[in-house]
Amino acid sequence: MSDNKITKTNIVGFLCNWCSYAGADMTGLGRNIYPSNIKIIRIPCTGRMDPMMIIEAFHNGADGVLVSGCHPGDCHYSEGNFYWRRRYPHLKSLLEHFGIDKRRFHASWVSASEGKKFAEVVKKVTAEVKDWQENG
Amino acid sequence: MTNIYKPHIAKVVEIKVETGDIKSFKFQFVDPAAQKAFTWKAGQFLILNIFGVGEAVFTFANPQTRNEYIECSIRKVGLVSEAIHELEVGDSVGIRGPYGNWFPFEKWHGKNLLYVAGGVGLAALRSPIEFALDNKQDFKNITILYGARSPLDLCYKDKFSDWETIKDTQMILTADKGSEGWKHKVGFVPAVLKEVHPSPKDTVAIICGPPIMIKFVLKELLDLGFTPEQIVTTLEMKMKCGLGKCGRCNVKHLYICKDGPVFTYAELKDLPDEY
Amino acid sequence: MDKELQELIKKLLTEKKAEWAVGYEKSYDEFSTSPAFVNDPAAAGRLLFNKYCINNLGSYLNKLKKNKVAVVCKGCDIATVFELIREKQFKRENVTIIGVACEGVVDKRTGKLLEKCENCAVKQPVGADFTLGTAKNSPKPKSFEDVALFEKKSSKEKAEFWERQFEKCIRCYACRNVCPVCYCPDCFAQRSMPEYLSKHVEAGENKLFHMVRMQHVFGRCTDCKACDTACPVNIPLSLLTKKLAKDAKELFNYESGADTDARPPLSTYDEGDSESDIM
Amino acid sequence: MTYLISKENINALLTSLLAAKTVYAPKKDAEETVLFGKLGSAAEWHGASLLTHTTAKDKVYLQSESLFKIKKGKDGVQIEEPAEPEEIVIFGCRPCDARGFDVINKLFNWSNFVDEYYTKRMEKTTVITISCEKPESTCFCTSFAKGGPVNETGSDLLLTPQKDGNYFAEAVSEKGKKVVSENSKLFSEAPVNALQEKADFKTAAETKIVKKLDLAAIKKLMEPAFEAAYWDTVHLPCVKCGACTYVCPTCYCFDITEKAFDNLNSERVRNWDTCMSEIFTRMAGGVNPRTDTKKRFRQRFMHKFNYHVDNFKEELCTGCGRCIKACPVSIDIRKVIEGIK
Repeated sequence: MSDNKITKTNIVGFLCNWCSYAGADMTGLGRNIYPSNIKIIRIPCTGRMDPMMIIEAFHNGADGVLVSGCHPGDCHYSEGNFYWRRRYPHLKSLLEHFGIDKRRFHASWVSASEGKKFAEVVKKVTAEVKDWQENG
Repeated sequence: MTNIYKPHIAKVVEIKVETGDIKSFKFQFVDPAAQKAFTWKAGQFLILNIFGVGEAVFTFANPQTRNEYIECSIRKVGLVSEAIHELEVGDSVGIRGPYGNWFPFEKWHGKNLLYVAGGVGLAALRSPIEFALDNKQDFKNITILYGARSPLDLCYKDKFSDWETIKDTQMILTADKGSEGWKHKVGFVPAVLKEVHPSPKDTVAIICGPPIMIKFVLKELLDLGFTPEQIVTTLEMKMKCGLGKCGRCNVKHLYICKDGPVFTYAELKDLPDEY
Repeated sequence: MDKELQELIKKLLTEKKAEWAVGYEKSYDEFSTSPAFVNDPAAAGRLLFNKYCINNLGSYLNKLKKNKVAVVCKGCDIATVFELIREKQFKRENVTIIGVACEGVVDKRTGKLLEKCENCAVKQPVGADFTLGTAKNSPKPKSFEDVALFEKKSSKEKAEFWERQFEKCIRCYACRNVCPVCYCPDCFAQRSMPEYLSKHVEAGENKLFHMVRMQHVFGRCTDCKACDTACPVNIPLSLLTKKLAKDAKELFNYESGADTDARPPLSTYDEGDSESDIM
Repeated sequence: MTYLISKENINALLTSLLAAKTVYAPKKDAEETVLFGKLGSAAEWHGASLLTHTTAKDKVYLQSESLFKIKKGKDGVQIEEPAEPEEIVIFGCRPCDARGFDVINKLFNWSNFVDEYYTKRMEKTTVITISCEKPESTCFCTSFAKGGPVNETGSDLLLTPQKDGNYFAEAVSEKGKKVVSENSKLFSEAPVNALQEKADFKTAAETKIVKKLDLAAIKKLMEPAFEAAYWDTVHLPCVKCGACTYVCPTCYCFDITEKAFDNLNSERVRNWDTCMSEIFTRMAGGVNPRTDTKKRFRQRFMHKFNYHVDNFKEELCTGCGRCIKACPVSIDIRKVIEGIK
């Protein structure tokens, strides 16, 4: 995204089916407002999150990526998010090395009941991505 | 200069399901003049473009004597063929060609023709079969031996009765495994060929099918007394351009797309085993 | 050392301790060597070892995994062999590691000593079945200075740097094909259904390839520099592989190829793992 | 037509060419990679007569070339062909590179099919070659009938350095003559001893080429050697990357793929391909006549020095030696074909 005029902010959200996806639902039910920049893709578990899909998302023009799953200890498959918790810092560091700013890639834990938190997370991610877009 | 990679735009006019994974498509050019100018000879092939997906090589299923449309029978195996199977009547495709050499029918006047086909291999032989039937006066007896894994896997079932009614034409059908109501032969093509025992005298054998069938049919034919010059086949090879340029169908000094795909067994014997 | 090496391999082949021996031989001039495959004891005389023996022969073990193989390894190459054993690509007992003491190898393109050889702690090989020659290890540890310096750049500068590098990339896949741990029989880069990577060669697609490859070898790459030295257009891939080594060390205190029983960092976890950056 | 151009005027010639056309010449970057790059000014030209890392082939036969764009709409499918290519100059390539164009020109024009993408681009390309002063240990151009450090095949203008640093210029084609006539002020009459100097230059350069192969004899040996046990072991070091074929001035194999932008728009693209790749001959459905790495390795040499000679009466090789240098495991093409018994 090299052109200076920023028209859109596209964020891809990979949400785990059991917690964060339900949490995003809860956000709507609780009438919490969050930026519409995020496009949500449901995944079975953050442990299933293939780093290649994140790289592809950036390659295909995503400005930001958020991966969100269950809190540690609450994984539906007991340990999926523990694996993700290792993949995330490594991938973030590697992407940063390739020039994909660390403000563009985030992870969060959002449980099915944390609708409010999900809205906060999306707001924060959007603000970070916009900060990168505007201030470089 | 004309752009040799640019296809003619054509539309799907008819789709017919042949077997579980084979469909036949009839295409007609959007430009009727181009359709008229587009002529080919039995044995040649074309390159079909599915816009947004890519292009792939297929043989003509209909002969030049029935050229008001272009027909192809396509088995679902890869990226492009899968997209073709999704096509509906009225969809646009691109066609470029024709490419390659053809069956030398002019050399075969006054001879018997023996066609041996297996599975989807009949798609490549339908064009030469129908060409010969349309010019039956030039040839003596025509025998068509066709086999598939099961009766359900036979292509062009509706054509057989038309073909058989033509004078001195014989159809022999076989299935590796029969099923209820199957009145024809049961067994592999080479075994049936041995049983039928055609005479090599004044006969040309034209074969197409899976490699394993070709291997054993060749052996039978040679045992029956056919010479390598009397056996003709058409090769399948990965091709991209059809123009003798992209290099992938290169075997020895030949480019299968340009110097083939029709070869006599005598010619093939000299080629290394890389096709 | 050459004489000693030839005698040893001759002996191993004669005694059927190995069916194949993989070593080095002279190539087109005195500054170049090629991998040599020897199965006839009489042909062992071709083999040699010198500072131009840059290839990592460990990568050939995947090809000969059904055979008993003797392989000539510099100290650094032994990490590759161990990593492949850890990945269960072949059995330890089928491999005879012939360690050769090494004072560093020279890049045939520049004539300079490889950067990794400057602070090398395995000039004298460790873990080999036979060791030939002696060399003095560097007292200084491996330096990550260049990576650290690059990390200080802004993400924009980094992106521009890689853009310029990947514009040069011709996607010959030399980096992937020489890589000992890139042995997938059906690499994502050549799949057509689905097509992860287009065959179109341009900086963006090339970058995608390298990003995914680097991610795939994280925690497995031994930073052997085979890809870096293989590149026909001198893309500094070392800057990436070294980053992987640095991250593995800093994030997970892990070093590839050090232990044949280890679990690589991404295929295990610890309940106490840090999560400072997760919201 | 022969002339003289002084070393000072070479830069003036470059500046003059740059004013009218895109000029590609060897450029060196921070990683010491020397590639044919677009020149911004004459000063960017990396003067020394070097073997660039990749050839100038990709300036005429693009590594990824858009054949046409496809737009699907209500009124059917529109095929949009690309704009006409621009005029370019390839400056400062070696004779072996220039001859590469001569070799692939034939291929792109044979069998009744003229490839207009390549041909149009070639027509608009002027090749200005500098005779090769420093052959390397990998060079073997003198093994070819039309090869050699001062050979003009494929060039439009051939510049041969003289002892005093000036260049002896030979306009080989109409395009070459046009360069001279449009810049006539920069060229002067060739001195009488110029041809003698060129002959001396040639002798000096040729003595640096250590290997000369008898390619006719090798071809005779290759024909029956297809099944030879030699191939079983000689391919073992090869890692089957495509470096050798992508840096080659004569390798031409390609693939045609489609790049979809969205449901309605796509682009048909021609990409270089390599016979070393496993998927090169793999058919949809998985059948592959050359699965074996040995078969692919053999195909490359057979094609270059045997099959291509049958069709075109010349080898698919110019002896530039780049494949030897680019090979990650230093496989020497000369050694491989010489070893055939």
